[in-house]
Amino acid sequence: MYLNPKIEQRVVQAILWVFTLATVFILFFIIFYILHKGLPVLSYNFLTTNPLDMGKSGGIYSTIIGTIALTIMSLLIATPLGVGTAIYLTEYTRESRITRVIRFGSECLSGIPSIIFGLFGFILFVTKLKMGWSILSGGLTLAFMLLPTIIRTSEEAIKSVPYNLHEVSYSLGSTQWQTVTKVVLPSALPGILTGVILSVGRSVGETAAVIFTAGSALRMPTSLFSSSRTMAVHFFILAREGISMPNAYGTAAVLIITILIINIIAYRLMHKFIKKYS
Amino acid sequence: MTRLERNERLIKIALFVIACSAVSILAVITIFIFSEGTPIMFKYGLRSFLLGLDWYPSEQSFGLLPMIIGSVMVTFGSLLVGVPFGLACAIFLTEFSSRRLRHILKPIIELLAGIPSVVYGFIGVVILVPFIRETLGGPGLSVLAASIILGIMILPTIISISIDSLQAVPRSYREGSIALGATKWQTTKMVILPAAKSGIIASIILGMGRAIGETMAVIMIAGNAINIPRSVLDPVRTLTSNIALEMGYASGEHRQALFATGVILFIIIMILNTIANATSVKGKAAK
Amino acid sequence: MSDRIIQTDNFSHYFGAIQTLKNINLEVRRNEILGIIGPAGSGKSTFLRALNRLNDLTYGSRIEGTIKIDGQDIYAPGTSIVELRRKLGMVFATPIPLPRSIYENVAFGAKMAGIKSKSELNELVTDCLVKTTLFEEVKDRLDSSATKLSGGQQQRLCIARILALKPEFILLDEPCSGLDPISTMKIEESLRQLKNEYTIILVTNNTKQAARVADRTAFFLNGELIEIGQTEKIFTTPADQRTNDYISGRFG
Amino acid sequence: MQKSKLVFFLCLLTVIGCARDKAGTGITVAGSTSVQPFADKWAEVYMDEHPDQVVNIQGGGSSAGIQAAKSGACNIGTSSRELKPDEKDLTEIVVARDGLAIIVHTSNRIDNLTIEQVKGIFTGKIRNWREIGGNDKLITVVTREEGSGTRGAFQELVMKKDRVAKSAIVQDSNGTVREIVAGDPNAIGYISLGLVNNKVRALKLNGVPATDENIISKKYKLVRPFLFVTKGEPTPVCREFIDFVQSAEGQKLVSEEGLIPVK
Repeated sequence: MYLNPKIEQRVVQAILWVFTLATVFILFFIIFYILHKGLPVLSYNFLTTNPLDMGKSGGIYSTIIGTIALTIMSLLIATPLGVGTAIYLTEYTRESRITRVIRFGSECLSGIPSIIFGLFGFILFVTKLKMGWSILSGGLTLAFMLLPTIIRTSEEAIKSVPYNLHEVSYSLGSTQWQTVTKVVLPSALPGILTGVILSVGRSVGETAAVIFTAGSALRMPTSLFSSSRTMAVHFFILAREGISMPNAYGTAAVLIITILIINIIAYRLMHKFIKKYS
Repeated sequence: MTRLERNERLIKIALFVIACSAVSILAVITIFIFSEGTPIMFKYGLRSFLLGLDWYPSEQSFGLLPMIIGSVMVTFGSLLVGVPFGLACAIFLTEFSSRRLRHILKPIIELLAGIPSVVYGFIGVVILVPFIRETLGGPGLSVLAASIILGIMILPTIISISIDSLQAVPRSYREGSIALGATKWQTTKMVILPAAKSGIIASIILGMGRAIGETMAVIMIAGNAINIPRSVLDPVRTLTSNIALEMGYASGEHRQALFATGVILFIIIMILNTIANATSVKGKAAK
Repeated sequence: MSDRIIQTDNFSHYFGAIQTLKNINLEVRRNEILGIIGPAGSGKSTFLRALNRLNDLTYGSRIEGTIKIDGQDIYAPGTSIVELRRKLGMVFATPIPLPRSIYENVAFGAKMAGIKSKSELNELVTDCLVKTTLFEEVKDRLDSSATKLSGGQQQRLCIARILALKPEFILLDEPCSGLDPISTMKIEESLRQLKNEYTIILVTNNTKQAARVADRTAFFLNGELIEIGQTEKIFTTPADQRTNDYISGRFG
Repeated sequence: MQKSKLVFFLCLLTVIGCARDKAGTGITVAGSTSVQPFADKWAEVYMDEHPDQVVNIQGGGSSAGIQAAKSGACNIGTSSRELKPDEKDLTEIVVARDGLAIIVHTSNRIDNLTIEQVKGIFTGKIRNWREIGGNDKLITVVTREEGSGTRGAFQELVMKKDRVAKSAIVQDSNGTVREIVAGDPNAIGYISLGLVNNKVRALKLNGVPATDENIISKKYKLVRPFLFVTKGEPTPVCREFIDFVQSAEGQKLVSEEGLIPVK
């Protein structure tokens, strides 16, 4: 059957329009639904009191602290490793079999589902190394998960620093390490930060890897060896077990707002960075 | 040589050690999962693991076939939902909408990739599952529910990478085709889509990886029955949810069997990764 | 003339399989301005970058022969490249300020060399900016970003930055290629003054510039040194026909 | 600069070291998710009375708890099922008893089932509520996952040698089973009696309502122990906590929360 191309174009355009509208609607709906149900629950008290009675009442203070502790822990491990790897790949070596292996390894690592990290972290850190369910175990596991993201974004950021800046730095008598730390890294910082901030977002939202390694104790963590429940895990437990729907919605709203803010900051930074070097 | 220059060698060695971290972590995880998971597979026979229908770990019966099929069904289901919507959205935003709309919508859609998966799962539980139960029957916790929610979850991935690869098609292709009198849609269909093919395929494979690896959202909405589903309204258990559901409780051979589940999941993911890697390398080479 | 010289002995340089410099034999004398002229791709920049071993950064770079500075082979194993580069300050074709403040740009080399004293640094920065006639123009905004300066100012900043290294030699790689005549004039003026303290090698594709400022001039073509001599002689009675052709504008 | 890095590193090590010391004074209780809510309660009251003590309560499941107690990952493991023969080398302390309630949606017309009928439903022989006098609707069977203490107890007390049907929906905690049954008019599941609330209804079993009296008088058959297990004799610190749990005060908390005291 021959269809007039002009009519075909109209039809297709209409279909695409409907699909796009539906997609955007669904995605927005999720956010607005959670905020609509959750915002009324939010209050200063909700954020600053500890959960009581399994989370049936009280707020989410200890889970906020738990989330922050776990995130900081994982970044303290993943950032030096990730940025170091990126520096090695971009500054200290040329493309070779070794760099290909490192890149492939990091790519594979990024494809591993979080539950596998959870399984691994649970058996290795929690049971075999006797760290127990703790911020340390959870932080290590999360760090492994975040590493590929940080490597990739840092590598891109470092690569985008103009090469002639290197030459200038060398010609002024600096060593390679001085060039990297005094010239390259400061210029690449916004790009690297973008990756780190995106990782913060991921660690805040992660459940599968965290619940089996950091545990789900509701108490305020007191040390690296105390177990801690993150906001995402708290939400998961509240919602699934029907402990308290209002509190679940409240927690979800806090989660979503946090993630949105984190992503907006990352997006802004990235934009600035791109502008600077294009 | 100055002191700083002598230090350079140490720095280089230190950085090399750091650079090996990702590979070593991958190696440790791989060795760990395989060494914990494979002995039991060989003890009871690969066949009984891959093709066994019964998962009753307390009775030494470790058939993973229902979970393998479950993972495959849910993943393809999610692609059936996510790919048409995602591609339509990407095509519309690159080819048929104004620059401004694209500049507003693309970052917003990318933001949505950051929403925790448990939130998607929760939406599934409170809205989608009751809806399916009341309109289509069955328990609601089903292949269908899981496919739809996972399909939505992979939308941002598919859309954002597809947009990037569509935009990477040189302007001259578009202009050439339009100059020959083709309509926008004909141009898209005949010129742009084939040119952006490898990027779009990579986006789909990445989405697939996310769907197959997703755990918590699936546990919440798939029902987790160990049966091979007969219809899309039946509950289903995936490889990931099998691990997460029982990991806390498992000991002895049961735990090893969960590692075996991990091994199978791991292999599937690695195959996907390699394919994705190969297509993206091929795509780069073509450009 | 002094004994503190650069002496190259059958120096050749390769990038991979391509030979970029062929058996160069020349010497540089103390406190002179040596102009190096030649068409694009003649190897003059490569020669300059061989002097402070900047070519080493490029993969596939290989040399034959020797370059001696003060009698020391700079390619000998164990040579401190860092100290070598401090001894031979380099100014690039386009001004490339580091994305930092004016002050930090000038102080960079000194800081990398481990000078920490604030007063010492302040004095150094002021001194170098004065020498390049930049001080009056920027003294009120030393903390503002160096990228905000005009092209000519940036290039003079780059020279000031080199002076802060307390080098013996200044290498300039077509330093005026992107600048307007007035900025060029200012830079040439500073070069004449700097000559009293430093030995200067100026690579330029502007033959007139070499004629204006260089004491001696070398002509490079296709990686070979064709001719070297007093500027006056090169520009009036060159020994080689190719030099004559280039200078009179028949090619290049 | 290098020096400052070293100092930072040393500080970090010190912090980790100190943290470890501090964690050492606490008790970690891990295991059954059925026991967890009650253990949380005990810990809350116990810590109010003994401000110097820290008790950490973890989920994970009965088998994980037993495993953790064995390996020393926790001080006290909790279990909601009897120990298996190969686990008998641990010291076990019964801290409470719990009834298993068979629950359905509040709108369900059925209000009594025999154990045989329950078994029939869970093995998949009975597929429609009509077969046992209910509406003409397919039954949604909700069970717990393999390894769960509640599932173990249910298997032992109801299913005996038969398997739970493969088509049954599987959930990994009492709360989720309750949520699903509360939402699905055709669902049936089993949970800890202490966790039954007004969103679901507990069925009579062989005509006997699931109440504390009937459990104490042994008329209601689905009862299991809640165990604390330790490797060897409990340490003095743990002993103190266990004594508190077994004291009149601790047991009163248990009955307030819907469990059956052991004494």
